[in-house]
Amino acid sequence: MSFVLAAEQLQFAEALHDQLAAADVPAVARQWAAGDRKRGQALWYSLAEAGVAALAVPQRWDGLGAHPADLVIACEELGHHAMPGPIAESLAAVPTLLAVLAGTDEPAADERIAGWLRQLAAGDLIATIAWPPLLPYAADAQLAGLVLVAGPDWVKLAEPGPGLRSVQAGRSLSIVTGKELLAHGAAAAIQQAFEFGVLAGAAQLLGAGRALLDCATAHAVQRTQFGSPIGSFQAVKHQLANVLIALEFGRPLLLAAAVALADDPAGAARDVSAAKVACTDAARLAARVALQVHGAIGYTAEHDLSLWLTLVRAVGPAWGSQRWHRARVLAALAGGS
Amino acid sequence: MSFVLAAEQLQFAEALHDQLAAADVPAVARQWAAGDRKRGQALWYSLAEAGVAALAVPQRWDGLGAHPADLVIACEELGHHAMPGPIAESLAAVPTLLAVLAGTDEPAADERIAGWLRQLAAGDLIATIAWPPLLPYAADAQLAGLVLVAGPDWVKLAEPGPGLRSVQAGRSLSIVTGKELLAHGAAAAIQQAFEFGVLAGAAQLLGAGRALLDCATAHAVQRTQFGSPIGSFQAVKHQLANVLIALEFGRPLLLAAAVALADDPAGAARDVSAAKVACTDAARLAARVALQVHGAIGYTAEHDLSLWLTLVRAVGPAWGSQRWHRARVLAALAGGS
Amino acid sequence: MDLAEDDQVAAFRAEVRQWLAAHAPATPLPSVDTAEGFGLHRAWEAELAAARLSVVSWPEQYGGRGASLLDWLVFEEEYHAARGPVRVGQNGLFVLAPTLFAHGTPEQRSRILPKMATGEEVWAQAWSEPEVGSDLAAIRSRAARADGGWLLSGQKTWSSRAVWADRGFGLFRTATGDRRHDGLTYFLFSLRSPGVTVRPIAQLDGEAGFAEIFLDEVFVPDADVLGAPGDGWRIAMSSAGHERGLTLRSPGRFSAAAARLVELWQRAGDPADSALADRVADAWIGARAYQLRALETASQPGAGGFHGTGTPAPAPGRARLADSAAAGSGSGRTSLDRGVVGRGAAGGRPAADSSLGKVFWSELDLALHDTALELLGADAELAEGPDAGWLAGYLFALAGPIYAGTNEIQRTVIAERLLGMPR
Amino acid sequence: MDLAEDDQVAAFRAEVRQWLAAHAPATPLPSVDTAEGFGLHRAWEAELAAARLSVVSWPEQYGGRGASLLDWLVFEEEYHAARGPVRVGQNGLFVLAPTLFAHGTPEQRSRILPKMATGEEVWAQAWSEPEVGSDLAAIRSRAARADGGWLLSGQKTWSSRAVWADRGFGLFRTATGDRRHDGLTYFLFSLRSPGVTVRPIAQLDGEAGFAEIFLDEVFVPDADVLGAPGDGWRIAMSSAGHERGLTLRSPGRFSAAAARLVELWQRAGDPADSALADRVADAWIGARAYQLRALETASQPGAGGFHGTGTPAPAPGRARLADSAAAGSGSGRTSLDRGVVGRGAAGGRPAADSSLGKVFWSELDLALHDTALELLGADAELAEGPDAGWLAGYLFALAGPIYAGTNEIQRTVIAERLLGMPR
Repeated sequence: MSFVLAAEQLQFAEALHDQLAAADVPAVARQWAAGDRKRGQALWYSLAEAGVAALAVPQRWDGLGAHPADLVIACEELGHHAMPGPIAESLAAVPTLLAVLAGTDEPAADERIAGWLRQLAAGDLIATIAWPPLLPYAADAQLAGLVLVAGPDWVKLAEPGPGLRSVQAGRSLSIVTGKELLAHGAAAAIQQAFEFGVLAGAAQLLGAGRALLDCATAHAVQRTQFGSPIGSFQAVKHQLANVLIALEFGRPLLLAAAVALADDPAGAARDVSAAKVACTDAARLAARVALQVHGAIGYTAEHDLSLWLTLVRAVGPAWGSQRWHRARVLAALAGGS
Repeated sequence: MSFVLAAEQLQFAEALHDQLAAADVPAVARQWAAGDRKRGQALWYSLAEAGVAALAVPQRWDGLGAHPADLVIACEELGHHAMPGPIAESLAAVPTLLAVLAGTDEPAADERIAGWLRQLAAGDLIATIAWPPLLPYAADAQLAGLVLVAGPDWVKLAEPGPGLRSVQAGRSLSIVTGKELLAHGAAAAIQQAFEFGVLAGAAQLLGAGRALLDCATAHAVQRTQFGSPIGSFQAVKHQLANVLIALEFGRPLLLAAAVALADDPAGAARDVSAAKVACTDAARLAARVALQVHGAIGYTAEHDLSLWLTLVRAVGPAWGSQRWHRARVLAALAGGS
Repeated sequence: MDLAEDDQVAAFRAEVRQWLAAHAPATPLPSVDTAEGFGLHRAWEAELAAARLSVVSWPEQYGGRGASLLDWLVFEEEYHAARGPVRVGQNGLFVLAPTLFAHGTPEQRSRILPKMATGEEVWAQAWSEPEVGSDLAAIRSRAARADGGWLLSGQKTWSSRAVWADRGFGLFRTATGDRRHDGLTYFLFSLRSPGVTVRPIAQLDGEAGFAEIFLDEVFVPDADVLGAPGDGWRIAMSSAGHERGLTLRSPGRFSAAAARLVELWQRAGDPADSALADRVADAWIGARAYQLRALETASQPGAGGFHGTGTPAPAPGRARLADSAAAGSGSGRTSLDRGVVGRGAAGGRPAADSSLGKVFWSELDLALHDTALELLGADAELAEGPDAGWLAGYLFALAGPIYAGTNEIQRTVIAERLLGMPR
Repeated sequence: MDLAEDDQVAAFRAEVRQWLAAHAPATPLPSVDTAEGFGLHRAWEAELAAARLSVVSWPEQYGGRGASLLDWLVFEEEYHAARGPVRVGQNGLFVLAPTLFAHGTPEQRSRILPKMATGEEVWAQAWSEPEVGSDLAAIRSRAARADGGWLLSGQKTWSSRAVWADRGFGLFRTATGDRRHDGLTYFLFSLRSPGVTVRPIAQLDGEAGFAEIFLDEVFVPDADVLGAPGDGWRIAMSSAGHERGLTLRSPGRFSAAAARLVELWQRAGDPADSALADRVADAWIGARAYQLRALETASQPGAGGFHGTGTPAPAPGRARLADSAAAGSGSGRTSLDRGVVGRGAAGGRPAADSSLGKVFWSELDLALHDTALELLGADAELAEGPDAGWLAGYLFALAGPIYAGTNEIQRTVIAERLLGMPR
């Protein structure tokens, strides 16, 4: 047993953090939301160069075939910096799905699928997916080069309907219509893709929660009321402490889910759902407290806080409700696992 | 519309409070719990002399036929002073049931029932009741002169099994066995008795919540730590404020339920359940905060706080769970009432 | 004791209901925080006023009906049930007007209130400053004496609807005193005066609901000082209860929202999901409790002379548990001691009582909308479509625990003034 | 990165499981807070010790096995899953022993630890005083110099199991200093010495779990001063983390309770009641999170040298979010700055880190037992019968947010030391 990140993983996280900090993601996200995605797409490419887009792509299709924990690291950091785009879809769910569909034969049974995997790994393709009813909308289908829809055991290419605006500025949701059949008898692949999407979403939320706590602590030290920094008041201290506790105890669940997906994807449902429940709750608490600590300042669209507040509200309900995931945890436990 | 207590009602409450304060109920409750019920029974008689036991008994059987709000006042004050005994049963549910069964004829169809009502009003009889599965146990059957069990539409005299110890010292719970049939076709009477029992229990809980807040505020002013009264710390202030808010907004629901029972017993389910939900939650919050504010001092059986802490834990789950009552509120609303 | 409406109230309710059925917009007006929407909301105020329904609780001479608190509660219930538009003049109606009734001169009332009642003049509040949030006494904006009046300078912020409003009210420093809240004066000023610059601030939902107001030697005549110079703090605090109490957020608002939540649950809820059902029930119970507590207040003898001046003193004695706890005495006899009533510390019972309500309604509003979003599942994040109103309502509710004095401040007020905790 | 057990750990787990299956009492022992129960629990400790299972993490010379933190976690999981008896010596084992390892002399260790390991000597803690709860520096009990030792006088309270224990440990004032926590000295004393009076205090559940200890010139030889005179505060604080961290409440305790809750839900829960199902799931998730975080700690290089000395330093860098937040820098680069680790204020990271765990486990324990009581419905209030253990567990859990430093104190510590909030 070794339940800590390796030195290389810590370095990967740090490098990614530095890269995103240097890129000024909040500014990128604002341009993205205003419809100007040039800087955002450039950042997507440079993240791909750093390997982020290749993590879930097998090595035989020019990917990294990385451990799911690496995907957690990346998605957490992307959430930490409020990176826009269909992250759980394009970095986790779709490559996982396509990787299973592509199979292990060389050349691939379906060269198109292999091609998409190579493009995804290189950052040349952004993909998205819907899986009604659990994932009824495809996120950001307008800017995706590959839009899929999955059913119980089939996968189709899909045509997206008009993008509905999300609470997160710049994010859109589309009902999709299935077109060409890509695969059938693919229930296991679809399930695995879903688990990876949930995991990535949970990691994004934990990262966003960290950012919200960072902002709130910075503000609490600097903001003075009644002659003292507001961080000196117990009411503020205790709320911030509760956020830290929630985040601190969410993280191990996330990493354990990654380990479960690496070692036993079929049995990972319990751990993936537990992570999603805890990270969503932690991120929501962080959002609630961060706004309360900021007061009206945090309620403005001008303040960067709004980027994380709306991200948490957007990604939180996606990939299955809290109720759905809690029920799945309990079903796994009651089933004797 | 007039949604305030009348002057006489305020006087009744005050007189009752004075009487109970003079009687040193905590000491009475401790003797009661130790098996010595002499003082407790004497107090029960003197409360009956003040009219408490006659409130739910119609005037034709020597009762007061009082407004349900008067019952709320009395039960709240009894809870406020941690009065032991089967309060909701003997003061509310059983007299309400018997009053309907006795009917309005003179002489009564069943002279025994009229006799019990007269004895209840005089304080000469303590009664209890079970209504499985919602109210599976009869409380304090060992000291009751009249033990009943109700079914969907019948009422029987009952023989209690051994009394199981409750978390509240001195209180016991018995499974009962139905014996002689007392009434059948009595579904409406049983339902009405149940509503009055729920109302009385909710009032007891609100009163206990008030006492817990009283104790906690007194302690917070007097107890010094880190050189200041602990009541000067925000963490203590804010918890106490939350308790006051919960109690303040529980009380109107309780009185509205009393009004509903007076004006339309058949349609009162929604309001009675709403009151029970809010008062139980408020009392539990009060218990939690009062203990936390007292620290280890409150965790001892020697401190009077324990009387209210255990009362809330005992009466809280009786008369239907929170889930059951919330579902009943929603059913009434969704039914369009 | 009863909850039945008498004939007068029932007739008034029927009148309001019928009028709204005939006049209330069938579809929502454009957002009040847009130029077009602001204009349409102003026109709506005029329409309400023409029916003498814009300020029912005010005396007739100013455009009202002298309605009781109960009538006002009934009006609000009907208004929200009919989904009446946001009251664009609410800062004037619910914060400034009560202050004018209490502290204004007859001339000020006659000059200001009728135009406020018709929406001809819309008022914005100018309380906060960049360094002044909950700590109002830290105000830095100042007023210098000038011939026949004052010159206001400084910066105000978080001023709701100031972008399109006509006039503003707020505190400015006219002298320095021993204590920080000495030397503040309550001014009424035009947002169109020379020297005023208004900068919109986009809210979380992207709309310009806030504004910053920059004042550079803005002239205000003596007639537009409310109360005596230097007395601004006391005047503002005396009406602080209105800003957060019943008049700001009437029970009808939450009763209507709770009823809609029950409808949503029936339509979109999974009947097997008792976790959500419980939350729906709790939201309704909370709205009902808030309504009932208002009816308790409305049943007080003094509630007839409501005049839009906010929450009357709470019911005496037993109807308020705070009296019990304030005495801080275990189960001792003081919990029913009538003498405790009204013996609050500075600020008094009514203001502290409104703090109870403010924490309650703001948390209720958040829980209610959060429940709705949970019910909507994956649709919860949609900012457009048939159910997007719940998201908008949620974002609005998020501000509730912040404005009108944060809930942290309110809890401290409650503990100190109602429970007797030491400062 | 993996969670699979290696052969050594798996073998140890199997040994513990088999031994407990053969030896653990089939039915619960009488309460440890009764004379009979105390004796039986002491005998159980001797039985554990005979199998070298009473103090697995201690060095072999004192009766342990030098087990790693991971082994200890495994032992605790098996112990609680088997419903092993309450550890009657826990105050000695989990609070005093780590302090002896850190600050005791070799003579003290050799003299004290072996008897503690076998249960021959049971230790009670004597921290609190009537006026000293969370504010430990306010201690009034004092020690006066005497020939070859000291004379202790004063009153201690809330001393768990002191009624039947053999020896006690606590702080006494030996000098007055500039600051309140100067001049405190850490003493070990016999509860059988002349001058000691112990008065039982009944707990909420009616049992004498607490005691007051009155000391009237109780002689203690110099050999029973732990650390240097006057250094008691620093010594006590250095092991405060043990009192509330992993060693006090191991993950195995909550994993076992959560598993039993799931069983109760399957047996007694209404499958349609998703509200309760959610709470059951949350309890399990919480227990799992507490367990996983301990495994994170156990995976640190330093965790091999555990020796029962409490929680090792938390994982460096990224594995602890606190490092990010402590830097207080928005999304800036310091959130991954390794330099932050260990740079806490007085008390240091490990102690503050244990505060996170203390708040978490105490709230988890309450929520878990509260859920069980809700599941039991009307049976929840029963103090006897097959499910009464849940009520007892709930009453015990109620104390969790109070002892070992109230959760309010812990949250303040977390905010100040891990998040850098000003005092």
